[in-house]
Amino acid sequence: MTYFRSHILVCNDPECLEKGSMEIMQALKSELSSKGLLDEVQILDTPRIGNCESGPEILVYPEGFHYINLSKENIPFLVEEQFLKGRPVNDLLAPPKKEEAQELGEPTAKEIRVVLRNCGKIDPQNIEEYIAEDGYQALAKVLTQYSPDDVINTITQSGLRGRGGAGFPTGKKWAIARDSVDGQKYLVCNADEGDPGAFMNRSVLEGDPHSVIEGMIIAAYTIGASQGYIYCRAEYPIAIRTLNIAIEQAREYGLLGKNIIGTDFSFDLEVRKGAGAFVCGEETALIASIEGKRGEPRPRPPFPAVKGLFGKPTNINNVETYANIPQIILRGADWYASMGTEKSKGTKTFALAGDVKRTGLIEVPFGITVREIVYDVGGGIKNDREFKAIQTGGPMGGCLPAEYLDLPVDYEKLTQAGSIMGSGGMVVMDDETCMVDIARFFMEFIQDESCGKCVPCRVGTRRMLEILTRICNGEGRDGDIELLEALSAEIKQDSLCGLGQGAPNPVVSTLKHFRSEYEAHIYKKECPAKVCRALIRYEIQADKCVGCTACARNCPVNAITGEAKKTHYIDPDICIRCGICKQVCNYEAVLVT
Amino acid sequence: MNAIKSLDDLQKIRDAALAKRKLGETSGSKQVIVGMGTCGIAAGARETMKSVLDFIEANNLENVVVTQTGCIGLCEQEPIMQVVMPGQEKVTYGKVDAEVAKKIMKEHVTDGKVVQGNVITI
Amino acid sequence: MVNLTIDGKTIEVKEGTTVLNAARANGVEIPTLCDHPQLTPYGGCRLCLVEVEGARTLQPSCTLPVNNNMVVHTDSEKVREARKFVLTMIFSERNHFCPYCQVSGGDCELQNAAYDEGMTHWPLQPNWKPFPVDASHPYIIMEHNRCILCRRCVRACGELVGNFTLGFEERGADSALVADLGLPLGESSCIGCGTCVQICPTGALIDRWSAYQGKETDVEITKTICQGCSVGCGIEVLTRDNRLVRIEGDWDAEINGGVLCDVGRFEPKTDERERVLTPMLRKDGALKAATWEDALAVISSKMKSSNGKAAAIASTRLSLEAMDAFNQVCRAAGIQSVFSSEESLPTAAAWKIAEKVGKPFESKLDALKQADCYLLIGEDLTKDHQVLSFFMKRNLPAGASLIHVGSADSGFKNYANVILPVAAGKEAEFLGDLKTLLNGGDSKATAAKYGLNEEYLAESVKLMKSAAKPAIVLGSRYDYKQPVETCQAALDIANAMKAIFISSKGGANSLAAAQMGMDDAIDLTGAEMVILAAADDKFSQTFMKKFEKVPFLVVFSSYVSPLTASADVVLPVRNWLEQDGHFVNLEGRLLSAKAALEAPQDVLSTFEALEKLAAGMNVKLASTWKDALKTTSAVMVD
Amino acid sequence: MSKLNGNGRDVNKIVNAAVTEYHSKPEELIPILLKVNQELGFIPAEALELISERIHIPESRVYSVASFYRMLSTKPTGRHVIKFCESAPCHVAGGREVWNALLKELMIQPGETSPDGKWTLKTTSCLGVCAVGPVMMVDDDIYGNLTPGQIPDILEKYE
Repeated sequence: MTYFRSHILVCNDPECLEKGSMEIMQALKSELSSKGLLDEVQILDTPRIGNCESGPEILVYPEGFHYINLSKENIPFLVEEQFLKGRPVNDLLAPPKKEEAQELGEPTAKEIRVVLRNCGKIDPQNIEEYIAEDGYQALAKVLTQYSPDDVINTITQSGLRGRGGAGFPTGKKWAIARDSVDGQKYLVCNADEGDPGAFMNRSVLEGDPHSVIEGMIIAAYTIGASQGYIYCRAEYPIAIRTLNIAIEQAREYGLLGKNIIGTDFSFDLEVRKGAGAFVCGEETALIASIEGKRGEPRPRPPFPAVKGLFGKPTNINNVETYANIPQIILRGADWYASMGTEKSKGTKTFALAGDVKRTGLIEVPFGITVREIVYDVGGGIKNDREFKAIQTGGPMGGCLPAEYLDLPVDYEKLTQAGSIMGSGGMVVMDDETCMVDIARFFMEFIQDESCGKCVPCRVGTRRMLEILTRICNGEGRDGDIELLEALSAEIKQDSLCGLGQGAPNPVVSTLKHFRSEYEAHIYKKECPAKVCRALIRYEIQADKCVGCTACARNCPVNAITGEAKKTHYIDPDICIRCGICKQVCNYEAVLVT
Repeated sequence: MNAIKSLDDLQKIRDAALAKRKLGETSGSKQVIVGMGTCGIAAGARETMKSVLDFIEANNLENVVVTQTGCIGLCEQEPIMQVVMPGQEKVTYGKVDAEVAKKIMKEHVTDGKVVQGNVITI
Repeated sequence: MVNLTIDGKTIEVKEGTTVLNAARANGVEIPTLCDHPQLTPYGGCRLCLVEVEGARTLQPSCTLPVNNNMVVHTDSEKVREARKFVLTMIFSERNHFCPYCQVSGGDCELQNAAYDEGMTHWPLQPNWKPFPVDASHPYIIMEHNRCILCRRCVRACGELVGNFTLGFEERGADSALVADLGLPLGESSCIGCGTCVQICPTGALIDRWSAYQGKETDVEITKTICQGCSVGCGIEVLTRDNRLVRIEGDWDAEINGGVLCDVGRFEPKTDERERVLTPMLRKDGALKAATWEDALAVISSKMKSSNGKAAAIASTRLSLEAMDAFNQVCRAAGIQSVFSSEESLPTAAAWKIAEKVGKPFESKLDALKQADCYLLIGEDLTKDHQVLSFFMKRNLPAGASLIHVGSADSGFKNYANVILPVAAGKEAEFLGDLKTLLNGGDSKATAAKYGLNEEYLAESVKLMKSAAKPAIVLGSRYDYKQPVETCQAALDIANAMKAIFISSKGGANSLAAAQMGMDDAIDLTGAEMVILAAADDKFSQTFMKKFEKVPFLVVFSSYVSPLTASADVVLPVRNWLEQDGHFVNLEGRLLSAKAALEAPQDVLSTFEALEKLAAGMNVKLASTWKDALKTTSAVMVD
Repeated sequence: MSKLNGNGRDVNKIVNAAVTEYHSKPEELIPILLKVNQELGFIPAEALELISERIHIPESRVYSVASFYRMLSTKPTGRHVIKFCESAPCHVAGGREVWNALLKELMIQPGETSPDGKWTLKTTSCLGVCAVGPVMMVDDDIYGNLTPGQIPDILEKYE
């Protein structure tokens, strides 16, 4: 088969045809022919490249340059520059920002979709739809034109940092893995998105699995790995199924397996299902789990890049990191680096959950403020209540109060504010949320997920949970706050892995920003947000109760008495404060005091 | 399908896929897309999909292509359903339960009238 | 070499050393709990945390390798606080109410660590859900309520013993130690080696006998060797007021590295045999107490009168000194037939080949520990040379394979990749055919010939061929029909594969007995008198049957047995714990044993008894046990 | 010898199929356990023994792994397993009321199986559909946007 180094796609859409795209095609042909390039450059016509408003348009592959508003006069110069000298003609290029706005149809003005660009747009079970969206073009470009060093340079220049939470520079990580001398190397994708309230990765895996696969193949080529694993939590059965279909299709199309795209590079992928352990998001625990062991972390060093899966050098990135790669390769490091803040480049997906009007998935450039996320993208607080706090970074993150609404979101700023980026979960809380209860809730999660290997996390989180539980139960003691602080400091300092080191964060941040709530629980035996059961009472307001009996019928402990059409009464001694009566009352007659 | 052995092969598949998509847009067929990510399913997308298919079968509709897609990000609006009528912009509906789906199939897909109450803008 | 600073002191250590070991080598003590020198570093308990300049959090010194220019503080405020915190946490979990624990007051590493940090009380009240005590095991008690989840026992059971009985169930604070699938220990695959008991830092695993018998600070400790088999494990014998408290493996012993089997650790405590406490003579059909002088006089006159028509048998548990004296006295009395108690075990066969070959051909135990494929021939090393089986079993999870030619229901049944049950008497022939198969050949015909599963045989060949460091191990088989041929065939395979070859050697001093020429099969025909130096040996029924028709039997024995009951003269001798002596183990290593207990009055060591006998017979003993070893060809292990 | 468990399934056959599917490799222990768990609803002791034997991993390790992960169960479960999401977003979105309604309806505590063997109630970590919380899974069916009132209707769908 003839091998072309470049391809020109000329738009043959009716609109472009009308604007003379066939003449452009002819002009290209004769110009290339006169320069003797017809054997190297292939000209194809194709339907619809852009929106044809700026036709005639052409696309040049593998670089992906999009030229618009062409005329016959431009062609000799274009051919000279692009195909002889190998540099783009900037004046004729379509403006990238604009193209994005048109192509991606930004869901809201603040969003830029890079990772999520195909989600909800293409059929994830059909590889051709991904290919139609420039899928695997980046891989082709890398395999035919880039050395591993070139890839590392591009990724490094783009400023991409690990989206798993720690934010380690991806280019640097790959360079370390590439420099490991051992023959067999592994590539792992961490798709164990365990943070409660985070589901960005699930959406990408379900909606655009090939972008992750393509990113992984590029990474594998860069570091020299021949086998890869996607470790996906078993709680995501649809993501696992979609991934398996995508891998199968990629194999069929020669994009995985031996001699990818006809080159001598070979790489294959396997999906490994988790089995329900949050700690497996920690990379050494994840490795243990892939090896078929208890998902327990081990001390580092040695780092996985030196001694990882099956004792071999292993590179681990998360779903979002890999999904960014093809776009960075196609659009260039500078394009990527143009978004975001000084140290946090590009965009970040977040899962917006909790008491916000528009829950769901967003993708925004770094540097956007919390306020913009909550109010502009998220549409504000549900029922127009007050914003109380936003919890970022999952169970090891922290709760930030209203003072931080104007905080620009990036890795450093969030850490300075006492929270973390984490994988991107954001839980918005309104003024009906009790922060002690929330802290207790996260601690319950963590202590349930602690693997038990190290003492500070195993025992410390349980002691903290006991203290928080008694505070919520109205049995808090003088000195509990200080004890929580002391335990937090040591657990953070002494635990083996990130789970333990981050475990006290929800407590530390709520103690810092909402200390008075703790004090109210302990000293006044009050729950200001009226959440903690032991500290509240349910009462029926006589003036609102119509005697519909809904509450009495639904009360699980029969604490409510009253005849039909007459005011009902809740016996506080029987009431277990489950809140069902308040939920079922259509007259807002149940009051919490 | 033969494996992609060169850049050229990849280009051809891309072109063919684009052509196919173009063909879909110009062939006059109507497209119904249901978001079948986990959040969609959790919100009841399976019932929505079933309702759509039932409607097509019951009314012997032809020229309607039903496809699925992943999570679009507007999870609280799930189940989400999109309708593309020939030559028209895509319309996205939110909170489409089985009943609403039936209504959309009848009013929009069959009769060409957008069901205003459930349209969401993205 | 790497340079670093620990507590202001600049030190130089080898690259790859952990901070903990670097500190210890330079006199800086760091407390530990989950760490143990014989185990892979774990990093779980966090007691050994140190402050490393530039590190975000405190670092576990047990797993952290040294770095050039690293600056470490082991005694800073932060570190001391962390230690106290860790200990506080451990004490706040489960029952650490020390007064009720038998390891309290010196033997508990947790309690000691707390005292070292100046702790006098629990800063946090403990809060725990009680666990039932598991007392189902005949030797071991598992007291979960004192367990600190350090997993030393789990790791020892796997990494050192290779038995993998112990594991962990659940996770987090709900984790608990379990056996197999959560069985009571007594019903599990536990072989009762007690390594877990020895390695437990608290009182969570204890043995039934030594509890409340005395803390380590109250006892005397004698380092010696176990004489249960030919491995020669290093042990520490704990005694108090001349009573045996318990036996522990010597962590520093090169051979076993602290591991012991149930025979070495627990059998002496469970031995209920009655001691022979005075010399006895048969008079009018009954054994009567006698003086040493009278008893010895009867023996020497009988030896003279039997005119060489006598036989002598030495237990392979005799020390080199006693064995040599026995040999000299018997030969001086004209006894030609001097045997050892070894019964068709491979020692003699291996020795015969050694004499023929004239050069060493067996490998050291260290090589066995490194191998990646074991072809094991013989009945069952998991019964008579257990520690040898540990060395093999513990390599299996890392990918080593094990092929057992022997009983399908052996102790290897849960561990071997393949078991090939070759019928007794066919071993030599089978090994010859196996050697042919290794060069390529039809496994089908061979499998059919020996009634083996063809797939298993093919798998064995594949495993052996793909091994980088194969080992051929010849174990005992009580019914070897052709011991020499079998040994030779096994050795042929080893030579062909350039594999390690090791054979087990029966009793503690079997190899020495063979070297002293006591390697012929016992034949008592025509003997008017038999002298048996039984020492503290236990004999099989078949062995004892040989003596039924002996007209005059002399037995040197520590314990009463059917043999002493039928003997004409019985002489009381010390058991292994009561006497010094030297031994040659299966790899030819010369080992020295020390007495840990004093013998009862009137009970002599076998060597002393033989000295007395020699004096009575006017035989001059040359103290030449070393020469006796040298006079035969060299020790056969390389 | 084939072994039957309470669910009337052939344990031997199911284990062998799972082991074969994953090529008897020790590192495939977790997928094998998941498969058996999926087929039988839990992993009975005889299945653990068989797996240990077939892929050459000591029983203690098989059990240590099986009891570590929340999606594996070594204890018998009811005919239907309810997994209720206990994560913060669902909690904030009214999960507590739904949870209470569920407890009331089932009359069992988390981790327990109803006396008639119909239901096992478990909590699960985040199912990743927080935007439609509160969420629960009944067997493989996922239910979002739950309210206490829906619980009886949903439970009624199951035999």
